[in-house]
Amino acid sequence: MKLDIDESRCKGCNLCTMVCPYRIYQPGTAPNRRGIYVPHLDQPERCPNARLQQIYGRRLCGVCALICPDQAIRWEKEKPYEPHNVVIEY
Amino acid sequence: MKLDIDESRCKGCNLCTMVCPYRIYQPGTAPNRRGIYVPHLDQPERCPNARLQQIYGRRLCGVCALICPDQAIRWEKEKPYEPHNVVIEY
Amino acid sequence: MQGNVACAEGALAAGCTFFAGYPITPSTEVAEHMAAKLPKRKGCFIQMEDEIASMAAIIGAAWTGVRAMTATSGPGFSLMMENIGYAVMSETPCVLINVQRGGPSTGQPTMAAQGDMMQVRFGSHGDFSIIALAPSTVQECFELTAKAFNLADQFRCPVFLMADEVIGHMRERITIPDSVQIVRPKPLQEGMLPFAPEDDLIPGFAAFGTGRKIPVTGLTHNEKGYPDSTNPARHESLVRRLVDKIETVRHSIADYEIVNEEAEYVFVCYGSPVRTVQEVVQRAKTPGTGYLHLRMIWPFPEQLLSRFPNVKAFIVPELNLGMISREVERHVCVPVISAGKIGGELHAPDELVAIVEQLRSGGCP
Amino acid sequence: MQGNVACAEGALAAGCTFFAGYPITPSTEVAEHMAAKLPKRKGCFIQMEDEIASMAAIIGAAWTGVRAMTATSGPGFSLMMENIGYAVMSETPCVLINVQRGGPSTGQPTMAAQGDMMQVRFGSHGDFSIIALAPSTVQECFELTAKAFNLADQFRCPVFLMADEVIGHMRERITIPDSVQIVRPKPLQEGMLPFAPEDDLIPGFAAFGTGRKIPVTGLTHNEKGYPDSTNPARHESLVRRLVDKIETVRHSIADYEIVNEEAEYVFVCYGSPVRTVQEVVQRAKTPGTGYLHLRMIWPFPEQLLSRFPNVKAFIVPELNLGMISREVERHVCVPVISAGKIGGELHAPDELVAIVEQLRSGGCP
Amino acid sequence: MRDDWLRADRLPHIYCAGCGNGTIMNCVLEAVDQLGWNMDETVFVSGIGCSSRAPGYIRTDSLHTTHGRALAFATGVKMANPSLHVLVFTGDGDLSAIGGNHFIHACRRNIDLTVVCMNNYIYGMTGGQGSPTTPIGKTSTTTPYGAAEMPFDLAELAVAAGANYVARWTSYHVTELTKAVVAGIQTPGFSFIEVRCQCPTSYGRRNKYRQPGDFITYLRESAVLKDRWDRSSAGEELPSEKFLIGEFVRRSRPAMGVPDEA
Amino acid sequence: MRDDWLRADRLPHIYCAGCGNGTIMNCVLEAVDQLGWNMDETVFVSGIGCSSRAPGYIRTDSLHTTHGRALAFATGVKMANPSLHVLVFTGDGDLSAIGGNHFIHACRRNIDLTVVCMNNYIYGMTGGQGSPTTPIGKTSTTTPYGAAEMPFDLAELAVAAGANYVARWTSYHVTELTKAVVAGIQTPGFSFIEVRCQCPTSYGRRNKYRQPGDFITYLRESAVLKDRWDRSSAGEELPSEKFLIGEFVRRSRPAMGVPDEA
Amino acid sequence: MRHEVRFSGFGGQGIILSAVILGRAAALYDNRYAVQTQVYGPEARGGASMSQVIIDDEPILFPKVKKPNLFVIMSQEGFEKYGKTASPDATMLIDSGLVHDRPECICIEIPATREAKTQLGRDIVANIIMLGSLVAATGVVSAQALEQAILASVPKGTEELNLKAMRLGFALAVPEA
Amino acid sequence: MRHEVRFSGFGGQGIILSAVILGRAAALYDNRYAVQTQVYGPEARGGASMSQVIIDDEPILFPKVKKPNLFVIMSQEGFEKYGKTASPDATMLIDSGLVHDRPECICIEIPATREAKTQLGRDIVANIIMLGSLVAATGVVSAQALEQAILASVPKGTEELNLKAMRLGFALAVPEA
Ligand SMILES: Cc1ncc(C[n+]2csc(CCOP(=O)(O)OP(=O)(O)O)c2C)c(N)n1
Ligand SMILES: Cc1ncc(C[n+]2csc(CCOP(=O)(O)OP(=O)(O)O)c2C)c(N)n1
Ligand code: SF4
Ligand code: SF4
Ligand code: SF4
Ligand code: SF4
Ligand code: SF4
Ligand code: SF4
Ligand SMILES: [Mg+2]
Ligand SMILES: [Mg+2]
Repeated sequence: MKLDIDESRCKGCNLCTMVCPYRIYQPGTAPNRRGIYVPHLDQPERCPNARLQQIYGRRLCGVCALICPDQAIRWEKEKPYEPHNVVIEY
Repeated sequence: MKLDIDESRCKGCNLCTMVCPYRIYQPGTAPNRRGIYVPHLDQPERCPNARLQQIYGRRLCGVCALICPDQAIRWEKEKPYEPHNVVIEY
Repeated sequence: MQGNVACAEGALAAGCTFFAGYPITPSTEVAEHMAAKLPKRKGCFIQMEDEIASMAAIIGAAWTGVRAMTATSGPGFSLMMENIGYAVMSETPCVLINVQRGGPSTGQPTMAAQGDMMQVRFGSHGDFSIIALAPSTVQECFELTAKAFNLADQFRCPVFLMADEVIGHMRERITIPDSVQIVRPKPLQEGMLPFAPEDDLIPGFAAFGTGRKIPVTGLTHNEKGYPDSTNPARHESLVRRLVDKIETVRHSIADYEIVNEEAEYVFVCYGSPVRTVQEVVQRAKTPGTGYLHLRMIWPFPEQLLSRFPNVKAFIVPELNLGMISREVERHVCVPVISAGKIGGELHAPDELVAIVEQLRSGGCP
Repeated sequence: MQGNVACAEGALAAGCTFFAGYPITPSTEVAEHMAAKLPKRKGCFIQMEDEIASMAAIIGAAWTGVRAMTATSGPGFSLMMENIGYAVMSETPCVLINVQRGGPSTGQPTMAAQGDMMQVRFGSHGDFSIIALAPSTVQECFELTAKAFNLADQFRCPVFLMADEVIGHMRERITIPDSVQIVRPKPLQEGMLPFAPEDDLIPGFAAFGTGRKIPVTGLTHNEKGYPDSTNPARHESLVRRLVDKIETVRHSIADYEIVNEEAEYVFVCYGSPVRTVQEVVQRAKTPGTGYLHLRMIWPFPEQLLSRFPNVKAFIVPELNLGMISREVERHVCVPVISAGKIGGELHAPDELVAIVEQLRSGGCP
Repeated sequence: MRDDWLRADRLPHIYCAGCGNGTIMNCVLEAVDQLGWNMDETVFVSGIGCSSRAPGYIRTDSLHTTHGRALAFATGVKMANPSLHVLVFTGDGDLSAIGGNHFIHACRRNIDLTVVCMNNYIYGMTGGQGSPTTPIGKTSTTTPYGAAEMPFDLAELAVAAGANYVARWTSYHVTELTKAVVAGIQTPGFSFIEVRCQCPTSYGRRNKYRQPGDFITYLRESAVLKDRWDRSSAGEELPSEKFLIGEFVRRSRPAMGVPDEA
Repeated sequence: MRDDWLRADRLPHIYCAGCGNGTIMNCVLEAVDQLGWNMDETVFVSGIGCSSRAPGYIRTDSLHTTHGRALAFATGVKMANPSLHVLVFTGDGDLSAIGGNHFIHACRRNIDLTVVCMNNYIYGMTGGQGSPTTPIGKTSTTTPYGAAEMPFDLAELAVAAGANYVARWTSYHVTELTKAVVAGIQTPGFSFIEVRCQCPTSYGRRNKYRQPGDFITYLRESAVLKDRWDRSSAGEELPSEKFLIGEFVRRSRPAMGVPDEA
Repeated sequence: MRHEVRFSGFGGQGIILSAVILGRAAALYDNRYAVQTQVYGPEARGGASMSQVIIDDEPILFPKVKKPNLFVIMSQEGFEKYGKTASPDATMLIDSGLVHDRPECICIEIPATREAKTQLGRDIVANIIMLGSLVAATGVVSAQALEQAILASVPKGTEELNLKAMRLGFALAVPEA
Repeated sequence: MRHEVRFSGFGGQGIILSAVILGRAAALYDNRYAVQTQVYGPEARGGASMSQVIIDDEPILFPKVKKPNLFVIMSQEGFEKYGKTASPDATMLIDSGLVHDRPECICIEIPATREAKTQLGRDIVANIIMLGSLVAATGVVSAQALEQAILASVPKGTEELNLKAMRLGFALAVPEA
């Protein structure tokens, strides 16, 4: 699964940047066409949800998506599914 | 002071008959012109209020007047004031 | 049977299964009768915390597809004004009974009046139209209440039965038919948007829970039901449609009785004063008189006024200071005599005869 | 200065020291300005739990002898209807500002309308009269609000400033005078009963706390103020007086501007559409046109309509589907063109010119 | 003395024989009289209902308003002129059905009013419909099969909404009630005194207390002193047919409309 | 999955950047989704306010009603058809200012509804006027010198009025909130979940929380777990700038509109 | 023939029920027309209550009583408020134990409340006694219709008591019949 | 000479304040007539906000903008909603960093937000820069009037910052002056 911010919905509030335990969301630095500073993703593969959602059959963590007031955060299916090798920093 | 029921106000509810510790009020037995069974007074001089109100300078007991929903109970001044000799039954 | 009870029976006969109300003299018996009857029919009677909530509850109930009603009188009616506007805007079918008493304010809670006849038409903010009926007999209490439900469903708007204390508390014998005609709203066709009108300017209806996922709002909205409240054209077309769906058919849905089209002095009347007019025109046969008895007052069917070719004056006896007489004035150029009477008593027949006589002798009452 | 702020300033200039309100677009700035200013003047600003309570609070305050006001818009106005009737019945002087927005229901909260013009007159139950003013400039927001207080005190009735979103949110330069004229209610004479009218049909006023022990009620009452609600004659004389004290002086208190009495096509207008009419008649000098600009709409001064001897048609441009045009229709026998427009935009000058041209060429718009 | 406070020209009042409202009026007038209040600085306010007719019999300025709105009107009076004493008479329907919102907001704002609610479990004036305080199972014209909705505990509600003084008594407890009114008046901020009382006509008739005396007996027997219960109950729930009487709260949260000298 | 419940054709919604309302919508949809509800049997009801716009973005039948009246409309829906799931979104103004009476009555009747109140301490939609929950001292356009009235404790009020389930969380506590909504839904009768949340535009701007993140930090830091406080506080009063979060009550008083199978 | 009947007394005497029963008797069992109206509300409480019935052979249009020709008066206050002005050709039945004054019109004195108490042990049925007397004295409806209407209107279980009261009323009105 | 000026951008940019300041400058300090109006409400939030001023030498009767001749556009959405349809003879100032498209009319590009951030450290005053540029480029009001209106409208303590922004606006509009 691939973590994704829907740029057409995101309003740049940066709440996602506050809550992700992996600090995957980083405040945006340049405005998009709509004038919004959309956060950018730092190694989104680290998100357990991206890695394990399909294996467990349910959403894990998901705090960013729950708190995102603009329903802009989602996980897209990637086919065929391939586990990523990522360095996890605790 | 003389205890008195104002017949033009009394509606015959008999609450006074329930509360007087001296049982001064007795349920009426005959309707008056307005069809009301006004209680009659049994030795109203026994009421401490009638006896002592002027001496103490304030109302005593007074439960009947407070509970009378029709503001029908009052004490009228009797002049000249003369203490009554009454038999008090406890 | 009492007029108020007949209203309740009319509602029950029409299949009303939801009543929300708040007691108020002189309408309370409607609620009390529903409270006794609905539980036995698996209907819901609920006494709400006030009239605002009562009106809200029947709108909510109506969206589940049931027939819903409330009943009130002046002060409660005033409180319902905001939510009446919501029923109009959301096109919710529902029935309100107003047993009119003397106003303004608390006024005369136990006396008859017809003082809310303009309020029912104009009492909520903004532009809109509604349908209002008025019974003049206990029998009509039954029949017009049942009819109100059909009109509400057909036109998807609040329909009002504007009774008065005289009719509401009067007891007369009535005949209850085995069944009454029932016209439910036309269904929302597959593929149609929930607020897209058909040819008759009215959208089809689908109840909540039937899978149509209808977003209902009091904001100016598009045909999907989505808010679109800063678009002038949208607002204009929506509100004009809400008005036109009722006003364009006002002559075909008119419910009235005309007696003596040849009359020179024509009473225009509704509700309990009709009975006095009938006494004057039919029983006393006061010469030269006739009448137009309106059972449906709003929308106002002004063409009926032209059915009296010889009319010299219209006389409008109402239990108010002149309300429907204003509407008559708009449409005719002969004198309109507003014979308003307030205080709670009906016009005596003599009073109306006196007006006719004064008119005939050239005076101006 | 913004129109809404000018209303608040007008009230402050008139000595208003009590404001109770509930926020609603597009009137909120009136409350916000009062909230900022009143505490500094030892006045009381209170935000109530709703509009019903706001109306109640200003009536309560008015009986202590202060000048009290509230401000709202359509939905809130609908909620005030019951207590407006109480103010009428209890003869309480108070001022209400309604910054009108598009209705019915939630409708168009941010767009202008004049859709509450019938509601203000007929929206509460029962028979009554009120006074309603409408500003067409920010300057008039100030002046008419101040005037409203004088009228309220003089006639002891609720007085309404019927603004609209355009005027309320528009910013224009205004001139604030050093002081405004203040007319307080005439006092209740010693020995007079609190609801006994004087020659002008209006009783004198005494505030609570001044020893007159006045029992105020919304029930039909006698001159002492005691309830007497089953007495038809009492009700009739009371309610007729409440109506007559305003209606009988409607021509003498009329506030209006007439331009070009010789006109054939006469606009009857009030509120923000006045500006378009002025543009058409005065600036563009459209031939044959004139206008009657009403600053006071209710009571309706129908005699002014006869000031146009050559009139061929009245044109009533309003931000509604035709409200005051109905009143005009009652009183004249020439055509009345209701040029209602809804959706939130003002009539463009061209639209009105087009109507005149069509009329002149014999068409019927 | 109390008689001065009455409009004798309006008596007898419209209350039915044995109606508790008259009793409660007496206690309130007794209390203001004990406090030595001036009639000319006192205003009684009410809504609509039998109970709400009380101010009309009192010889002061009074405002008999619209149904449920007494507290909103009273707020206007008091906030515009805090030096006036403002008391409110209301009924269970007036206060807690249609007027519930003004009730909780007046408690929250802690407006310096004294409010006496004549809770007769019913809409008396309109002939006996169920109210938000009708106990479960009791009959009224709109609950012909017995009330099914939970009733409000008005005193608890007033406490939760923020009032500074809350007490409950009955029309039987005339001396305690009088004292509670005095205490309420003396507490700055909102004072709420609920009085359970008899309506023999509209409630008693349908619920076996047709005689005022029977109703009074019921009230006396169902009332449990709060202090005593709190001490002895060890947290049990009160049996549902009983209710607590006494003082529920007396505190000094920030209040509004308190006159300067107070 | 939750995305199915959204009307994608209406997104992005009108909420300001960082508005807490969107977060709360997510949690509620997550809860109903976890419960496996059918969209076609679910109705969302609301009043007027920013918060009350939420149902319009959800792909079910919905009723966006008049200001303050959501619970009265919802009562009609639920009582007429108890088999529908009925949820209500409301704001502090909608619920507790103009709608306070419907609130306490719906609690009292214990109508089987789940009500989520987005309490942002302000009237957001109309641009930032004080509400009945604005804390003392805070500024708004109608309290330019700081709010002087005591605020409501909505959760306490719901308990006193009779609701069967009452909880409070914040828009920061997304998982706890989601669980509370599930618990509320599963409790027959009236369930009330107050959610303190950020309105950066109308409240934050005037009270030093212009950034959504700052506001969220404030909420997190002011919230005190009720359970923990009850255990450790020994009856002290909570400092006025703090508030309790957690479950306030879960009980089974008689309820109305509970579907037969439940 | 149009009859206009006015009942008055105090609350609790069953004044309204009397009128309802009479109207019902006429409309349902005598197959004539009847309209019943009444005075409502708190002002009517405590004080005098009043109720009226019009009975006619043709449909009743104007539904209000113009000039009652029959009166049933059961309290002094009722008499003062609603009976005093009776026109001289009217007939008035009064509860002679409760009404002290007497009218100028034809007056039939029935000690209904006293008899109800002494003979039937329940003063609550005094109104039915008065109804019985009214019908016996004036024939405004048929006796059978009255009986049926009473049976249809009184609470279950009290039928016998009420019929006894009715018959007592018949007897009191026509003492020697 | 009648000017109709339209401002648009997103919420928080001070679009309405800009219009208020301009109207104030004209009405109070240039002694002409001005009427300012705006689009309100939640629909205007998040999305594009818009405000307009009419400035005229004679009293303004019809108060709504018919065809703006001057535009100040500060966001792409504002451009799309309120700028796109500008008539060819109009003049439009755009915040060149925030608006991606360009109109068909006369267009003056001012990098107001960028300059506000870089030169003054506060992007909040971008609107004042735009106002300065507008006045410098079009003379719709006098520079003195603008200055006075700004001083009368901005929060205490920010006067200097705002005047700097205004002057920066002057300079950006007439780069080599
Ligand atoms: C808006 C409105 N709705 C309804 C009524 C009718 N009404 C008058 S009094 C009353 C109930 C009063 O109950 P309560 O306050 O308990 O007073 P009580 O008569 O029992 O003392 C009602 C419903 C009204 N007058 N106004
Ligand atoms: C009867 C009525 N009064 C006032 C309004 C104006 N109004 C709309 S929303 C609102 C306040 C909403 O506050 P809240 O419920 O807290 O919602 P928020 O916008 O803060 O989410 C008000 C007063 C209205 N629409 N209707
Ligand atoms: S699901 Fe959790 S770990 Fe994954 S991105 Fe969101 S917050 Fe971070
Ligand atoms: S929380 Fe959502 S809207 Fe806010 S910045 Fe992150 S993705 Fe964008
Ligand atoms: S309490 Fe009063 S009204 Fe009742 S019987 Fe006694 S005196 Fe009469
Ligand atoms: S004052 Fe007390 S003792 Fe005296 S009569 Fe009354 S109740 Fe009896
Ligand atoms: S109906 Fe009840 S509350 Fe009203 S006066 Fe009679 S006894 Fe008292
Ligand atoms: S104003 Fe406040 S509550 Fe409304 S959308 Fe914006 S942030 Fe949210
Ligand atoms: Mg009661
Ligand atoms: Mg809010």
